[in-house]
Amino acid sequence: MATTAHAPAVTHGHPPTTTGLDHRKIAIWAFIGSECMLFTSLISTYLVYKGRSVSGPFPHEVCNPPQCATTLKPILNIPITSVSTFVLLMSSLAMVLALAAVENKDKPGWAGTGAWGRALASSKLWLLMTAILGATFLGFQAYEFTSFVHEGLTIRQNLFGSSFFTLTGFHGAHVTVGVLWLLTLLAIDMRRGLGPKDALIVDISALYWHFVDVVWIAIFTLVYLIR
Amino acid sequence: MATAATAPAAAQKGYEHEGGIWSWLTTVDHKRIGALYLYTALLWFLVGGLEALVIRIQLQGPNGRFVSAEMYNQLFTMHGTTMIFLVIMPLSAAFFNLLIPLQIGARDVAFPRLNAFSYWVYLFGSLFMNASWLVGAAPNGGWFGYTPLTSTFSPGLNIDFWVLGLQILGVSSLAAGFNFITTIINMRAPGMHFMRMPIFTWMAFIVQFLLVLAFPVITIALVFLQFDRFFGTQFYEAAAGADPLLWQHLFWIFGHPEVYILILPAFGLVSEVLPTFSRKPLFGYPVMVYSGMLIAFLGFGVWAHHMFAVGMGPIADTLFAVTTMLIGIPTGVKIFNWIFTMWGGDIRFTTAMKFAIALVALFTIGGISGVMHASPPADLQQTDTYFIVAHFHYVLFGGSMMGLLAGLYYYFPKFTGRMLSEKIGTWHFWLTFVGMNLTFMPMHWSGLLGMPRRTWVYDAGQGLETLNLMSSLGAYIQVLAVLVGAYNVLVSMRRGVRAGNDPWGGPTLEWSIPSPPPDYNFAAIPTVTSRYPLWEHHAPGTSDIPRTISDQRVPTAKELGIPMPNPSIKPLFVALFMTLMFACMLLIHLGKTPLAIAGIITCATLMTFSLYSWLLTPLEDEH
Amino acid sequence: MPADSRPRRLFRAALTVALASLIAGCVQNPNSVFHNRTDFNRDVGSLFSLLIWLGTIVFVFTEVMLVWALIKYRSRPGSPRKPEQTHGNTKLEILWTAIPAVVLAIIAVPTVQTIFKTQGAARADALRVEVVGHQWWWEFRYPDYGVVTANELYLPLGRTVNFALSTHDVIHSFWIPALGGKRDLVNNRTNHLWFTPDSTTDDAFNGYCAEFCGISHANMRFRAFTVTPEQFASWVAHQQSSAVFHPQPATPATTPGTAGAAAATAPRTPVAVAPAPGAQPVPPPTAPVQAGFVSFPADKMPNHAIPKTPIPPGLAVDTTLKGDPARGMQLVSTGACIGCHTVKGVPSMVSKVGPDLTHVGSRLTIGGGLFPNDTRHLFAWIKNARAMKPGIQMPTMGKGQYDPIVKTTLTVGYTDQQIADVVAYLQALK
Amino acid sequence: MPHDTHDAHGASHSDHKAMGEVHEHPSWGTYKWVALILTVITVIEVWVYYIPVFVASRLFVPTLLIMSAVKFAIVVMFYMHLKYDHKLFRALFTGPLAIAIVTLIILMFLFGHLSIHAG
Ligand code: HEA
Ligand code: HEA
Ligand code: CUA
Ligand SMILES: [Cu+2]
Repeated sequence: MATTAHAPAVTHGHPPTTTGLDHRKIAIWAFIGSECMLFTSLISTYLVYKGRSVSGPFPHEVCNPPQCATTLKPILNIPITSVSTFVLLMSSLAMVLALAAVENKDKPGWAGTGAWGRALASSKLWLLMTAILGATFLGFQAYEFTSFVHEGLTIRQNLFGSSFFTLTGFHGAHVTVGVLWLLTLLAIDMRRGLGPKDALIVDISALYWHFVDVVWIAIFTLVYLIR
Repeated sequence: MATAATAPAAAQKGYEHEGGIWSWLTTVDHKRIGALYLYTALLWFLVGGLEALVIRIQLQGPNGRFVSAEMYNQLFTMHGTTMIFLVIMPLSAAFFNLLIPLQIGARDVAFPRLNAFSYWVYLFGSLFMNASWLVGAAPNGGWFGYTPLTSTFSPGLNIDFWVLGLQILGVSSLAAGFNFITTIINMRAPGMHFMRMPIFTWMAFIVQFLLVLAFPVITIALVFLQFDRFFGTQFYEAAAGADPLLWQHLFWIFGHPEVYILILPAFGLVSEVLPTFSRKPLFGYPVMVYSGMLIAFLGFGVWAHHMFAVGMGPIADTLFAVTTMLIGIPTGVKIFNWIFTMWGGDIRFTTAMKFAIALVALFTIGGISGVMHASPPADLQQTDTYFIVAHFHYVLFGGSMMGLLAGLYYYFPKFTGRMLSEKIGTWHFWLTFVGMNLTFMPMHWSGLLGMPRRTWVYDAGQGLETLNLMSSLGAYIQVLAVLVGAYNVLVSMRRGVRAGNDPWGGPTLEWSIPSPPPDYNFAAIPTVTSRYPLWEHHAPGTSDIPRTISDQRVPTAKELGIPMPNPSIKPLFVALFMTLMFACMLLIHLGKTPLAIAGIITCATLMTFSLYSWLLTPLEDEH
Repeated sequence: MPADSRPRRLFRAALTVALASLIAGCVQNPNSVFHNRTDFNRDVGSLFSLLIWLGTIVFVFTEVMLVWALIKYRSRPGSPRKPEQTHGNTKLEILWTAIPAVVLAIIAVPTVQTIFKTQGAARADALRVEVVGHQWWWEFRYPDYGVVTANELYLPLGRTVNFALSTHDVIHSFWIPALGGKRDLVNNRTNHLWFTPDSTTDDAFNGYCAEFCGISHANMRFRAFTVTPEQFASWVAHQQSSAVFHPQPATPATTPGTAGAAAATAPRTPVAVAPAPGAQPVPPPTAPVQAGFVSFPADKMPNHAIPKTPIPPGLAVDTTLKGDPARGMQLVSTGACIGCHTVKGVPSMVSKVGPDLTHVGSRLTIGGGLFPNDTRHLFAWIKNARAMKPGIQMPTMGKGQYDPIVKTTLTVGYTDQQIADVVAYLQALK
Repeated sequence: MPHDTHDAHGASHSDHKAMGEVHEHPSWGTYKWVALILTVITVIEVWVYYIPVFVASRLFVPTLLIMSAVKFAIVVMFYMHLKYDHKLFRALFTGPLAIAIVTLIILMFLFGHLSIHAG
């Protein structure tokens, strides 16, 4: 063989990746693509079963006797959910700021020197902020779930209950994982500080976090707003 | 030009894996994981085949009483589930593992420990699913488990095993999917752009996308079923207004891409075997790639052809009929390109080649009957009869299985360093070929003569006796075939002729390195300048490398200064705790809910703990 | 290696012949889907023959090309070690993209036409039949006539029948291969299927459940009888009547086996296929109210429509016992049977769980088309139905019998004599 | 982002040209505008929800869907910086997303939530 003749040197260390990108980032995007199908299945089911429940409570409709034992009001609480949607959107803002802070750790003063500039440059602050906003969202969800249960909507109650709780529950579980992930990053940041060389792992968690956010954007419209 | 650079070419004698059970439990080496997949899947093939054998004994004559109706239902459910999820998919995974890094010139996959995790999940999931036999409650709802039969109307543990088992196995496939997507995108050797990638790797690449996009859908469908069964949700509860077609749609949105998950790896293998033994490059490589993509893409838009009898209405029937028929076009292109790969070649009928040719011949039969199902009015007279059983055994056995067996004979030397016996292989092939056709060909007729599938018995005097007897005889011949094949594997593993780097004169990078390859695969990462790097150096299908074995050692990674990932037991633990977590759910149906909750929490904690400990341990030592 | 190609060639030739003779051969077969006896099956059949012919052509073409390549280009001593390295040929590839496309178009057009034709609305004057699937038997209702029956379907010749299909429990599928189908019975949906038995004579057809529906899916069969419109009218009138047995002094019965025209009009005892030695059909104690055609004549049952399921070994049947239908009626109308069955005219028997028994004596099969309706099988059925058909709700009734579902041996239950009484009563329900 | 793993064999990678570049991420300036737009759209969404006439009109559902799609898109483009990133990621995301959306739409037709009206 041509090359065996001039015995090439052994390739030491890791050969560069083909695309120059990090494996993990490709994997997370593939994962996000896959999650699209997961949430589509859940959302489709919710929509397919919309209006098919044989007994209340219903999302948007009032249910009077004799269809329902007592008069049931529409159960979805739009004002509260609008607030929690806003909270989640803001958590995405916090997340991009956390990533920017990590990426620019080695450029002191990049964000300005005032108090706001220093705040912008604090990755710990924004990681914590993201996690707190995420947790707040979860708090709203916990409140929503308990109040629904009090109003007679459980996961066993009707098709709406089953598909609603499963869909939003799956989303909530994703947020929970995201919060744990952020807290883990925060712990690392506290222990040894996150710098530009860690930007990738923060970027990956950010992609996940934003994806969970866009899923909620879809859910908010398809489940809560559209009647 | 390929840099098939290794230590002196024929030097494999001194190279030995470090042995011992522990090294297998902790391995993160893609070749060893591939071997684990291979042997595990072959074992499950014996089990799935045994189930088929009992089915055939029962159906040998009318009104058979060899097994009970309940047992029969468990048998065909587990036969289908086993063959699809525990045999064909993992056999494909065995080849993905062994071949993808070798074909693209990489030292391992992108995430070696995730790779180990996938295997362990598969192993534990398959054991869990089959543990149902031990408690006498094997799944009995058919391999596509239609609700509400599997929800409201199946109180026992049977379906629980099936639901939970499939959930577990899904995790394995998904994890492997992300891993291989990353590997193929990101670890190709310099110069190997996409249109130079070996065709098997291409098909594997496409399959990974099918996996990661199809599995989430069945995961959700199964979650609903699991919730219905365990937590009293109403997804499939007809009395609550549910539509049982929801399950069918979700299942087949997964299920049809799944059948291409089952066939494309075999197509890929055959596309490697045919050129080598025809001494000619693959005919129309780019078209082969595009047709693979097209098949996969169209495959997401045809699912409801499994539901022509449910009453979807004429518009939906028309839509799905047309998309289904369209798939025949890219598949036909593949068939003809294979034939023209051989056309004008210099064909050597090795065992691998025979199996590959059998795929071309037999898959065509299955494909044509597939097109017959695609016509909804005609399908009304076919669906749920043995005509369908004939179709899918022609594509699954005549297609996937034949292709994988071709791959086995072709790549066994790469796995083990030893050749499978060609003489026994010839017997293996002909017994398989004859037995297979004798089993499944008559099923076309039994179906059209009115034999519904999944029936425990058929009555005498319906004109079905002879046909079923033929099918059963065919199955008995297949038993012989399997025994011969198993004998070949077992004997050759120990005493087979030693294979050099390149026993067949293959064109792609995997043949440039020793068999079995050293743990780092390539001492120097080759630079690729063409689709068939090795054929630039020797005539196709011949090998310049002497078969003789020199005593020279293949140097170890350490000696060469190549960083290797550390072995790790953690993936196994995560897989184990995850499986146990699912298994604990069964306790709920045994009336031990508190115990179940305690078990689930314990296992989840242990799993999370192992996972953190895995993720926080670097893959390799600092260097 | 010429050895490779010869078996393959033979195989191929055999296949071609076999495929070509498919339609011709299959029509001989009782349950073949190629019977041209309804408009539905004719439509499907012409589509099918197109599929088979085109399929055969594609098959032969492809396999001949393959085998030809194998023979012509097999490695021989002296053949080149490096044949010409062609990489592809765009023209050829376009060709074999285009040809299949054309073939598929030829299939697609009639396919779509047939879809819309067979799924269009049925004629307004079609006979309406509601089919309800149960694990594991069929309920047939004729809403226009107020008739409810089970497992046996009567269809007037020449009239379109429009089935409305629904299910009581899980998904089933309605299929009479020789007449048409199949259509699934899906919860919360009503599916439709229609066809016209216009090219057949009075005949009996086998029907099946074609969707896996649980343990006795294989045992969920039925019969369809095509009869003349007059016979149908007579049958309907009879089905509409209440139960024909009333406990009165027995009248002498016609002897069984009266052949010919008499069989169609006279009350009839179903013919046992293989009567146990010494089996004596119990003579029906009363004459039916309805004279004329009340059921498909047993002696016209084609062999393939007569079920041959064996009685499980160990289930002893004593057909020598002479049952008293009056006592039987007492047992039935006060015992466990009332929990599930209806007998029109008997006030205690109104439950809809199991098949309607009002005219059970006039049926030719029992147990979801699984057994012939003769004394021996009916006796065994009453004694231990669960041993005869796995998984069913119909309980084991015979004293000392083992119930395979509850997994106990009954300490109470009917004695053989009581079973004979019940059988006598049921057989009297012509 | 560090890209110390540059392709050493760029010349032979014709299909990977211009990949693996360091991309300028958007900055605080962009981020705050994005956040503002997201907030404004959300407010409009909720607002129209409370206009009964609009809810009853045929425009209600399409309007909400479009607004939600816009939010979706800008989060993906800017916060997930897909607009600035390697085109590979775009393919990895939009391909599956397209399949998912088409599947959802077909399902809506199959279950009668959408239908084709002639004319
Ligand atoms: C390896 C797996 C595999 C593959 C590759 C296929 C391939 C195809 N299948 Fe099959 N199928 C199954 C596995 C597979 N199938 C299984 C397991 C089931 C049953 C599930 C169950 O119910 O349990 C099933 C069931 C099934 C049905 C449902 C039947 C029913 O239940 O009523 C249909 C209906 O359309 C169908 C169609 C097709 C078609 C059109 C193809 C096409 O992709 C085939 C294309 C190939 C060719 C057409 C041959 C080569 C082409 C040429 C030589 C060119 C010229 C050809 C023409 C012009 C026609 N399949
Ligand atoms: C790739 C998939 C695959 C493969 C390879 C096979 C292989 C075989 N299958 Fe199939 N089959 C399916 C996938 C497959 N099958 C599926 C998906 C279904 C549908 C299930 C459902 O309806 O839900 C099905 C259903 C199915 C049926 C229909 C059952 C019914 O509807 O009632 C039948 C009937 O004959 C059958 C037969 C066979 C036979 C005889 C083989 C043979 O080829 C098997 C040959 C192998 C052997 C004979 C093994 C030999 C064993 C030994 C030598 C044992 C020694 C071992 C030990 C001592 C441990 N299969
Ligand atoms: Cu009813 Cu199968
Ligand atoms: Cu399919």
